[in-house]
Amino acid sequence: MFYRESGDFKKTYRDDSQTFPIKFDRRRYYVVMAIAFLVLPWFITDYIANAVMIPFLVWAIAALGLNILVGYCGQLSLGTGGFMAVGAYATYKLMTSFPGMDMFSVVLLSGFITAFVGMIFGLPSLRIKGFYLAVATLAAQFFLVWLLNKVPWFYNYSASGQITAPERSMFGIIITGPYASPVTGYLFCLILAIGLAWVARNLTRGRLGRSWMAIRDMDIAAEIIGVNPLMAKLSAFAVSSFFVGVAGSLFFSVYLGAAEVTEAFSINVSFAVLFMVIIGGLGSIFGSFVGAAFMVLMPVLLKNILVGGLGWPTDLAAHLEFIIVGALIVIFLIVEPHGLAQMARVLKEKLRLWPFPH
Amino acid sequence: MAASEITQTYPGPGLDTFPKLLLHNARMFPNKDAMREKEFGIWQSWTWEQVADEIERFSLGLQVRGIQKGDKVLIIGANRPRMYWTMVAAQVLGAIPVPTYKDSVAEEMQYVIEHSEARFVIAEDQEQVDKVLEVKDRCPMVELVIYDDPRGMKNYDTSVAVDFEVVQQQGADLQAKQSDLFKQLCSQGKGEDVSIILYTSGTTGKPKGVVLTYDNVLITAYQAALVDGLTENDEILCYLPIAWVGDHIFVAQSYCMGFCVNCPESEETVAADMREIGPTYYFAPPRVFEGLLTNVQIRMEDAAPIKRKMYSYFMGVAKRVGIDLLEGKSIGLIDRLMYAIGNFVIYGPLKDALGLGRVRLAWTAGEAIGGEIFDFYRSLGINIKQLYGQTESSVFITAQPDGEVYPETVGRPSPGVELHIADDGEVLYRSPGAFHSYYKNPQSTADTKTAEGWVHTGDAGFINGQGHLRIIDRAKDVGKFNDGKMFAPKHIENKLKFFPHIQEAVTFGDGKDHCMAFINIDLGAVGNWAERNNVAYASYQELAANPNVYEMVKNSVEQVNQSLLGDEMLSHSQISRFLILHKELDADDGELTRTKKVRRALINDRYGALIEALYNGAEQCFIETEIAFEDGRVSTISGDIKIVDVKTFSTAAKAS
Amino acid sequence: MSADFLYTLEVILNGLMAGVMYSLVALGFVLIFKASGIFNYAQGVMALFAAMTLVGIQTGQIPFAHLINAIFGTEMHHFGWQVPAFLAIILTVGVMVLFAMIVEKYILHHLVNQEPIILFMATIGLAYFMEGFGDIMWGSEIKTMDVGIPSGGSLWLEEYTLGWAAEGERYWGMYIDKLDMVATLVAVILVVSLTLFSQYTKTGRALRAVADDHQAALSVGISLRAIWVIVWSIAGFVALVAGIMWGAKSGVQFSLSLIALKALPVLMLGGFTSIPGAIIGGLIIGVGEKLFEFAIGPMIGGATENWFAYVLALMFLVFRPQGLFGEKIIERV
Amino acid sequence: MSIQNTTADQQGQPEVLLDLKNISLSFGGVKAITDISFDIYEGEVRAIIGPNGAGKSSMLNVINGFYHPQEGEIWFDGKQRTGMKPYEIAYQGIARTFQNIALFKGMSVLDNLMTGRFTHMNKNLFWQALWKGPAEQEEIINREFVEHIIDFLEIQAIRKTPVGRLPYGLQKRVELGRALAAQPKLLLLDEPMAGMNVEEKEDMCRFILDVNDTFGTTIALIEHDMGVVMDISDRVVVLDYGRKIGDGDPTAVRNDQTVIDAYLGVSH
Repeated sequence: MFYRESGDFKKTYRDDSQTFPIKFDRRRYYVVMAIAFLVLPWFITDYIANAVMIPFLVWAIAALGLNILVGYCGQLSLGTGGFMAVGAYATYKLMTSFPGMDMFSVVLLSGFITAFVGMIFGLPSLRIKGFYLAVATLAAQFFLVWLLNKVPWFYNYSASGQITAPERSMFGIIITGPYASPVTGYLFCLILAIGLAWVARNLTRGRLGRSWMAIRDMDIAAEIIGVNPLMAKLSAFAVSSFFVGVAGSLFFSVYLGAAEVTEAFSINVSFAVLFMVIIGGLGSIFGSFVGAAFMVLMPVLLKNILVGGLGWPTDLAAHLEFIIVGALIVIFLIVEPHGLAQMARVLKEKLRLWPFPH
Repeated sequence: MAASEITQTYPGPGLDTFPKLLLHNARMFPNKDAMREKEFGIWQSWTWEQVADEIERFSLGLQVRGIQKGDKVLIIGANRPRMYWTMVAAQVLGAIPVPTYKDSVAEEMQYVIEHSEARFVIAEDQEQVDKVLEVKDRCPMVELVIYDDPRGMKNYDTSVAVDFEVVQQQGADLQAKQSDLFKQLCSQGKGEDVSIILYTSGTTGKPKGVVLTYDNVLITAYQAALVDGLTENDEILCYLPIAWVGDHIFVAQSYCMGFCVNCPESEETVAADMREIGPTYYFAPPRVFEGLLTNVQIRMEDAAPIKRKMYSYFMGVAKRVGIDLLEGKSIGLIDRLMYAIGNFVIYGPLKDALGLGRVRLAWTAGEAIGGEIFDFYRSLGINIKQLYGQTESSVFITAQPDGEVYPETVGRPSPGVELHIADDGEVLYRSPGAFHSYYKNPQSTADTKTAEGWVHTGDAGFINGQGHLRIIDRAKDVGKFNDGKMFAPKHIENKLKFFPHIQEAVTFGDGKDHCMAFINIDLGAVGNWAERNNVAYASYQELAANPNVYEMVKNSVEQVNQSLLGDEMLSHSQISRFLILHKELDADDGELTRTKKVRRALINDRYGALIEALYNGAEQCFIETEIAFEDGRVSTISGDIKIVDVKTFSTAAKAS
Repeated sequence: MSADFLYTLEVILNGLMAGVMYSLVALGFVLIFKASGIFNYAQGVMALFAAMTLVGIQTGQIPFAHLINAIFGTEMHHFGWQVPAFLAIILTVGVMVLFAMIVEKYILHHLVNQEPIILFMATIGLAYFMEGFGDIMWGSEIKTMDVGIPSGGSLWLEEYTLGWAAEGERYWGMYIDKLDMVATLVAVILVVSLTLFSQYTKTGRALRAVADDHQAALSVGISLRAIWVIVWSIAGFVALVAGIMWGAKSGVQFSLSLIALKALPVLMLGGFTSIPGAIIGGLIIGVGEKLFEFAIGPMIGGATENWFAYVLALMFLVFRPQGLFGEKIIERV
Repeated sequence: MSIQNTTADQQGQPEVLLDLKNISLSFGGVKAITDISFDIYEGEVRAIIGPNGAGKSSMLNVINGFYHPQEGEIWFDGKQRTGMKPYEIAYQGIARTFQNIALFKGMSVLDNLMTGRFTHMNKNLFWQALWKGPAEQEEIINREFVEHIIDFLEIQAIRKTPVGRLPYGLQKRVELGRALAAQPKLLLLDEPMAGMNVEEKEDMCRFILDVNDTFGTTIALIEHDMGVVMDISDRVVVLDYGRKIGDGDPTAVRNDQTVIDAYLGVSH
């Protein structure tokens, strides 16, 4: 209905392969960007920033990372929690060891460290496939959490075993620590999320992304066309872990402020991110964002309705939340196994064809 | 009627030939796209400067190959930039381009080659080259075939067939030596020189070569462009055969005004390409508009009920106020608002989906267009107008000015055109576009064009009270019933063809008591209906014989009868019996022309038995016909065809 | 015999017993994976749910009491009766069969022909659902399982083995829990009866047919839907057995559902489709992790049981990707 | 742009592109190929035929490195080759299609073909993450190349369609396109016409001949349709039970009594 495509023709391959080839989509994207950067910072409350926007962005980055591995490269991973923990602890060690380092570098370095760890745990993917690999990645989850919990050096021998983010800033603006403004945190996460989404898009549309998808769709054919499976899978693990590490870093430093590894980065985190990816849509960058939004917003909404609205005991509400989340996931998978992104694609196709049905 | 004044003959002083206009545009709009073609996934574009360079190298290459002034160059292929460039490249050298229909079979091509004495052939691809080589033994004057697409041409004898690029390379070599040569050559031609020879498909007999001069083409094209306010920023999609005069005129307008000509990727992708380009200036014969509308209706039938309701509601709004709005008449605020909403939810997307979203001006011509079809597009806000013209007139004889658009007329005389209605109703004209002669056919020339320059159109018509020309039918087709009343077959046929499930109709009545009809159903529309109603069918023949289909067609025919009642002159032409033909009328079988006009004489001849059965009251009739396949194989189909009586209405009944 | 050796022996024996418990859970996975290709993550939660239901029925709990109280402001918890263990088990089996039917009808039926990962995710959703559902139905507090299985160390064994140690060593006899012994016995009986069932009954043969080739099984008229209900019922029954054993051992509580995670490395070792693989894999993991914790654990801070099984399975798989009992895969192009 | 490869010298001695010497292959004691030798000339269309289970597909798998023979030598392009991985062999200039279509189902036709350009692209992760600049440049150059293949195979209309949605015959064509995109020196086709109707077969034959003709690509193909084999191949090698039983031009092979007995006789 909203699409007017006549006259929007492409004269170069560059135009033809741009991310939003349709003018309407392009404009919509600019509008969303403008709102996110220029409007929201003035209007959101600290509660919204802290409880909704920051977790949404952080989870979106994690979901992007996992989507690269699962959705694009077809390697099922349940170790996301463990890799996020690596990112978080790397951040902690960097922040405490190099107090002068700016937050941006800290976050990116944490990502690189996680990428390295991810690559090591990606090695078995050469021999192991499918669910065997999924289970194998659980090894990363349990081993990493155990390691970070058992070796006091990682949490600077603190008595509680917790890590706490000290105050760090960038360009004189406080980003972490108790005095950081949630809106600053939001903007910091936003810049990283947008930047990383752009990188993810670039990687997935080019040679590397195609080699991932080729491995996903038909690994034998991929190899025969010249794709080195080792390189493809390891690069997917590395890039994915980089994203997840950045997410872990932000999760700890900007969102939580303090964390304990067995609590904050348990197996449930791995599942939660996997849900985001599946509900959002495998192999879709947009889907990663939608999936994250869904998984962040739904519990907030449920809690507000059940506890705030109906006044039920919190434990009962928590149980009900489990039921609803579980049921929604099943319903989603039945209705649209390819996720919200696919729904959006179908809707878009319908709108482009409007008023015709086909 | 007297001609209106022409104030400016050419786009600029001395710009009286294509080559001169080419150089002019290359100077004026060096970086503006002159031509685009969808190829290799994107719109490959050439600016005016680049086009000039392409043409320069090719034309010099042709010079190297020995082309002489006055030589004919046969051009055969689809709408591709190089085909268009070839025309101008030949003109630069004083040679005469002869574009021809790419789906013509070898014999047809042989006739054109022989008749035009073409020395050179520019062919699009292997398929066309093969056709030329097939008849080459019988056409010794053909010296060289130049092909555009080198695919599969590797093993061809290069003394007979060479690559376009090879010739261009030779041209480039010459260009390097004589850099001014091209400019000199370009300035040589004059307005009164022969510009092109267009072979008309002709509803009867052999094709005739219509010789047009630069003045014919360019003055006509330029005047029409001025009237309609075309600018260098317009876009047009050239998808109709390059050998057709309309296509040539639009290209001429592009040269006059500097706007861009777009070529589709292939015949199959025209609709998609149209949507991408979104032309601002558009031409289509009524048949295309009709097909488009049928397509819209079929697709909307599959839509969800809510959408369908929305569609029919807003189409109602459009029908009520759309045309008035288009013509700038004042309408109520509520209606205006409803139309705006409709424009957002229905008309806008619909036009966009059809590729008509940006159209400022659309022409239709060639046949009468159904009033309902015409109004449909105009109510959507598409400024579709009718013009009247023919190859011999370089298209424009009359055209509808903005604000004076009526479905049944073809408008006022174009600039410089004088009209005259002969006693027998035939329309004659005298204009700057009136053709030079029929090539090598003085007899026909004399028959058609009088010494004073009046040209017989062969159409019967009259000028109505508003000063608009109204065409009734082909002069020779307009017949008389036995009681002496007028019978205008095409008029009735067009009414029939408005129904989406009727593809083609042929009516009979001249020298008879009543009007009868042959019907061709539209396989797309009726097939869709069959699918939705679980009617199984294996072939066109089977579907055509289905009783329900007959019932459907019968209803339509009765509606036509009712509407004919409204017209005083035609009320006695109501159809009393009809049949649905067992096969589709097809150009490959000679029943239609290449431009899909009905060849009446041939049909009278081939289906004589059926016509007889219509009139002798038989319930059914056996028929056997040959059909030709694309690859040349021939087979026969036969069967009994049912004939059905239809209710006719009398004026008395109407009164009651 | 030296005491060290005896300690090691005790660790191994305990590992074997623990391994049997892992195998019990793994068995449920294998059954479902074999018959339907579904990696059923909910198997652990099924065990928890079965155990809760059993305890709930046995102690006469009112289902959904918490929810009803919250909505209607009532105060009710128990019917006030006790159901004999035997009857309660039968009723619970009934509940698990009903559960299987519901799962088939409302979930699996709608997900036929979906990709494995989608089915896997659906079972995670199912696990979430059941976890919340079980808590709402029976309450989330820790319950004790008492169906009359003896527990505590076997005094007889301790006394019997006391004399094995060499003179002068500090050794108090071998400690093995009676519960573990019962569990072993039950596991053996369960495996034998499952084997007999699949070999000698019509339904069992149909199950194997489906496992081998869905299409072929369908074409000879085996109803996939019925098979799925049966398989999930059996898996529910296995979950109940596992739930009873684990519940009796460490109480019926949320952590029971995590035994699923314990069973996963077992599956990796034994292969997703092999029943003997599940048993032997369980034993290897059980022994391996107990020995590792016994020998190396103290040096690196303990609690290695969380991950050792995974790392062991991972190492193993890297060298033998098809698992213990899988056949070598020759890839055809 | 030139998609042309070097072609065989038409007049002189044909150059050997691939030479297989005494190849034997077995799987755990089962012999799939026993002592087979044959060669493929540069620029020719070479057919491998034989009854089911004759070892044809195994032979192809040996050539593109998917199987490693226990015995024998493989010489490609004048060099002996030892223990290469399939992806390394792809870099040497061997591409193939599969008997059961092995397209990347989740990708569009265009992306499938672009993946075929993998060996011709080399911008690293950093440049790709940045996109603008070298990576985009490389992408555009290769896109242009791929578009010529699309044009050549007449699949413009389905350029952006996911391959999973295409009918079988078109999928086969796309798979050929993917192999062609790699600009191989040697193109292996495993039953390119299996499961096609007559019209599709004719199309495919035309494409194969055009590929050989226009690009000068050397082609080795397995095919069951004897008519097709006789029509389009320059030389034929016949396998039966893992052994070579015939080798020569189509007419010679057709009239060879051993071949008739073993193959033509069996399949009526």
